[in-house]
Amino acid sequence: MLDVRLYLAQRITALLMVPFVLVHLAVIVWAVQGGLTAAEILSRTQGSPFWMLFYGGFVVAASVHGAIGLRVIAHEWLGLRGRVLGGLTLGLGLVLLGLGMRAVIAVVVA
Amino acid sequence: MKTLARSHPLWLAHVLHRLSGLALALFLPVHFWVLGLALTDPAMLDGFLAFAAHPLVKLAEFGLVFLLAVHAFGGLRLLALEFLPWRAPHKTAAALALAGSFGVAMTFLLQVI
Amino acid sequence: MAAVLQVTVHRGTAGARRAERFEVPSEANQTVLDVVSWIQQNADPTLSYRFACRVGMCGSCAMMVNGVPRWTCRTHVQKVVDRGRNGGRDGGRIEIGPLANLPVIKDLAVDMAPFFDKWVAAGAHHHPTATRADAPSPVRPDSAAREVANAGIECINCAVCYAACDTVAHNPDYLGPAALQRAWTLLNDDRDGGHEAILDAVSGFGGCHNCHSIGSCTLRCPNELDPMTAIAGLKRASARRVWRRG
Amino acid sequence: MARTGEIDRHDTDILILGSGGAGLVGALHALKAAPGGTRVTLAVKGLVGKCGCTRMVQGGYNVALGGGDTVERHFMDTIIGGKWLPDQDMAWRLCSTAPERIRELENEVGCFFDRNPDGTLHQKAFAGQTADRTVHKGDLTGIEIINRLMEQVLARGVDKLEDHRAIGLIPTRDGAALAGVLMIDMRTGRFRFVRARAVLMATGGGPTMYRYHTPSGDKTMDGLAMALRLGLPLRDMEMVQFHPTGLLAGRHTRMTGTVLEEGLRGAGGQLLNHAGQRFMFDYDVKGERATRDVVSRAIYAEMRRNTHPDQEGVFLSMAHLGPENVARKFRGMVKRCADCGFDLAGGRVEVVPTAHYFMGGVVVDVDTRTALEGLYVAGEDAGGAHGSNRLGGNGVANSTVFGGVAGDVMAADLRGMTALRDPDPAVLDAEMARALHPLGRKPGLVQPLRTRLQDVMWDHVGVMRTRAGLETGLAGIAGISAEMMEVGVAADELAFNLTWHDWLNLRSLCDISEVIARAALARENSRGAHYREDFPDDGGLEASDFTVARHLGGALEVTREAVTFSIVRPGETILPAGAPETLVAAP
Ligand SMILES: Cc1cc2nc3c(=O)[nH]c(=O)nc-3n(C[C@H](O)[C@H](O)[C@H](O)COP(=O)(O)OP(=O)(O)OC[C@H]3O[C@@H](n4cnc5c(N)ncnc54)[C@H](O)[C@@H]3O)c2cc1C
Ligand code: HEM
Ligand code: SF4
Ligand code: F3S
Ligand code: FES
Repeated sequence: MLDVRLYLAQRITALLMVPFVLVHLAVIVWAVQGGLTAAEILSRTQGSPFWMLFYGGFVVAASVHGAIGLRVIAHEWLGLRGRVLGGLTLGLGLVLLGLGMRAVIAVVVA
Repeated sequence: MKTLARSHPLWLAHVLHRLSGLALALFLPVHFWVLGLALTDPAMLDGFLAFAAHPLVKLAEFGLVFLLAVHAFGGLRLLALEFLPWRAPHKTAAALALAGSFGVAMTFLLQVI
Repeated sequence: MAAVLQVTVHRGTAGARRAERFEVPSEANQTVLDVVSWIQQNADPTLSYRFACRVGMCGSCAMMVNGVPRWTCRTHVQKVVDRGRNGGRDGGRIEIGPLANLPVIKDLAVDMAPFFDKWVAAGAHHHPTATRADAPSPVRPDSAAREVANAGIECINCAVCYAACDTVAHNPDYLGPAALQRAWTLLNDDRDGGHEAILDAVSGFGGCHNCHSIGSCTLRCPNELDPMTAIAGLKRASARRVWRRG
Repeated sequence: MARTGEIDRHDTDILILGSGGAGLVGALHALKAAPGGTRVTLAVKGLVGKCGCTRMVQGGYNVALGGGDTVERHFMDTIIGGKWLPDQDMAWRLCSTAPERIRELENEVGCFFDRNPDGTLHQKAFAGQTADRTVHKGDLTGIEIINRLMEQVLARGVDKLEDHRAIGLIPTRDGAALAGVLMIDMRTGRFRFVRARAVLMATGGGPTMYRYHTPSGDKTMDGLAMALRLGLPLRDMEMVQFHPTGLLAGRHTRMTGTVLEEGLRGAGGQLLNHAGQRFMFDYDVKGERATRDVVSRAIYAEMRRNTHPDQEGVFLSMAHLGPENVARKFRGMVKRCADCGFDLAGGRVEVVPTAHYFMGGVVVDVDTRTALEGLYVAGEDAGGAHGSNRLGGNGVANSTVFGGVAGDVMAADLRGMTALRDPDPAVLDAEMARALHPLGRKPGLVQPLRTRLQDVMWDHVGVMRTRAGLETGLAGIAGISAEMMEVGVAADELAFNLTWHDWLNLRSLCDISEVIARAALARENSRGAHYREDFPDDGGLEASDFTVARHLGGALEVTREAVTFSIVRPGETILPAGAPETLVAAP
């Protein structure tokens, strides 16, 4: 249930996420050495405009991408369609975006 | 009728991509929620991270990283297929994507342990 | 003792399906269509199926053979028979059902209307730019676009790819590999004047963007065509157009 | 069996039977030429565009497109190929309309035919032609033509009656015009009567009553059998074209009889008899490259001489041309053979002459009109254009040219035929009763009877004929014809009941087989496809006549009518003086 616009949104966000994912993975691999504490995470990220943009962008992209992806699966596997499917896509997108932004604010701003 | 008929490399790659995407999409809210704890209750976050040091949980995390890698490389394969007008042997691309994912995930695992 | 094939046939109408067993004498040079015909002509005169040309040209005899969609008139039994544990000395087993992803009329005969309705919906017919009063337009056979168009032109609309595709199975609006491949062929045909209409037709909610590049279409096409690559071409062309239009 | 009462009805303006080249072009022309709002209905025994023989055309489409070739030359080849029996006005209409039709197919319908490197249409020469004339799409020309036509028809608003088998042409009570067509909706097994102001019959003949035959399985002479019952005159009914090289793979497979293309012999393929020796040069100086009728008869003669118990046909051998070379040049054919377990490129394939095309058909005028108002016939169902022999490449030209003519003419004639007509209820009842006949009887096997008919026709009414043989054949046909009336079909499940349709197929085939044998008996000379061992000479070209068969008061009557040389007489030509005999470079 994708038209060309949803398709493009999904593919473009996928492309955007490539650098995000790679950096994120690298950071994790590097960071987890010797265990992980909240203080460690926060000290690295808090107050940094770079990480703000980085994770903010990541969250937006992942929300759009994930919502569209789940939409496809919901249509093909659960048979949802029409308004319900549209609503679900939007709902999932907003939930992901909301939670994601809250996390970004928690980690970067607060 | 037997369903084995569908199990060819590209079909498997598709199923893997879908399952990993689904798992990621389901995990993501949890991940966000945990990080969001830093806002309300940093102690709980630490508690969670301590809990996360448990080997079983580590294994689960390894799974997630693996999924992300699988999905990302699989996705790159698809993007290449769709946007580069080539006629390369797609099976090979699928296999390479899978190998790449394993590589990344193994590195992660070795680091953690 | 002559070898005997153990044949399971999936029968009945949409609401009431059943499997029946038949024993069919095994012969040299026997196709799956011959097996089905033998049953109808000798064992059960009520068995329904569809065929016409018997040489792989009309695309009306496709069925599921051991779970795989195939043209039956050109599928040699010995190439698909399940020989079982004793190496097929008893003739082997074979399971035949109606083509997947299409409504069953009766037994092995399916209604191909949805397949052709989608062919129409994909804008997959020539949009003339010249008339019978004009000479055929000169087309260099080795031009790049023509080579792409030629790649998919020999489709016999047998719907084997359509039956093989999981996306078709789960997404009833999806136009499917054959119709989309035809649209791609037309898009690469310099003589066609309907490129915008075709791109509109394949860009909607049932269009080419639903394809997950599963590749079963390309794997199963009896004519060795490659709808997967054709669909990728459509995705690029339609995406590029959105870009251009903004 | 209460089904007689349950009959569905449908009204339309133009009804077309069959979706081969004639039916589909007919539908497109009718839609274009008729005033807006005219209902066009397409009824077909299978699925639209997916049955019939036009789809199976391999070699291509004859059309004079210049480069030295002319309509006159195409016409002369057609007349000479048909041994002076063609209706010359029809042959002229065929050759002179073909150029427009091929441009229509290319430019409006969207067919793409093979090009020369410079981008112009590629044309090659079939046997019997004096110019490179045959337009083609690889060796799958029919698929390209029918798929493109089918797309155009599907994309327009025609009413489709798919899986609908026509079983009777129903006249009005006074017999002056056609009221409509009785059909069986094969999917449900119910009758449907369709009234139409104009009906195009394009069911494509199909000589499938021979042991070896090439046409698609849906073609069983239904159209000609219906026309015969209606009392319409049929011409040239003895003229059955055999293709020399049909695949021989045993009786248990439907592959048997299917064509191995002409080009294989053209490229240097050799025919070997049971002793492994080439024999064609014993029969003709052109060897394997001789025309279809000559090669068919030679193979048939070799087969009769053969004493080898396990071998019935002769062998086609390509290996000496280099297996890779053959596999590259004849990719489709080699793959088809390989799919069925034969190695065409490197080994030998057993072949046999196979019934391919039916030159005979309903008598029509150049505008496809028949003797009955409201009924038009085009394509392989119509007689006249080919005479005693059809040139390779003239078949699909014929069906698409005259299908289009029919569409235009019907659209024009509608103005004079404003009302739908009511059927003669007696004929309607009789036709239903005919179809229901087997359902009341004890079920039996139909296929063995079909097999027997095919044996009788092959052995006695086939490639070479004699009076004694034809009489034996007629007795055999009569026996099978009578026996089949005692064979019943279980009536409990009529939906998609192929065995019922096998019975109806056999009925049509028996009826037309008798006509073929009687017409063959009437022609005491040898022309084109018709060869009488007891009358091997051609009977004098000036005195050419053609057979006309019709049902009169329940009996079959065969008469002979003189050919009108309306354009050219034997021994003359319409080519300009000094024109070269052939423009084709020697191979
Ligand atoms: C294998 C093969 C190769 C050939 N190659 C060539 C070639 O290279 N060049 C060439 O010029 N010619 C060739 N021919 C001949 C050519 O195919 C025919 O001359 C031509 O296609 C006939 O067209 P048509 O429209 O009359 O009939 P068809 O295309 O045969 O169509 C007949 C239609 O009528 C339908 N029908 C039949 N009975 C009924 C019924 N009772 N009710 C409703 N519908 C019915 C059929 O299902 C079908 O749709 C070839 C033929 C064969 C068999
Ligand atoms: C580099 C990172 C990523 C890339 C390159 C990528 C690429 C893709 C592509 C190309 C598709 C389309 C697949 C198809 O149509 O078959 C897809 C689908 C999907 N993606 Fe991602 N993705 C990435 C990250 C993510 C993340 C982080 C999530 C989690 C939210 C996610 C969830 C999904 C889901 C649920 C689908 C639908 C799966 C399906 O339709 O089978 N992806 N991805
Ligand atoms: S693409 Fe191949 S499988 Fe699909 S309809 Fe065409 S010929 Fe059949
Ligand atoms: S199998 Fe289906 S998903 Fe696409 S690549 Fe072929 S159409
Ligand atoms: S019967 Fe025509 S493709 Fe098989």
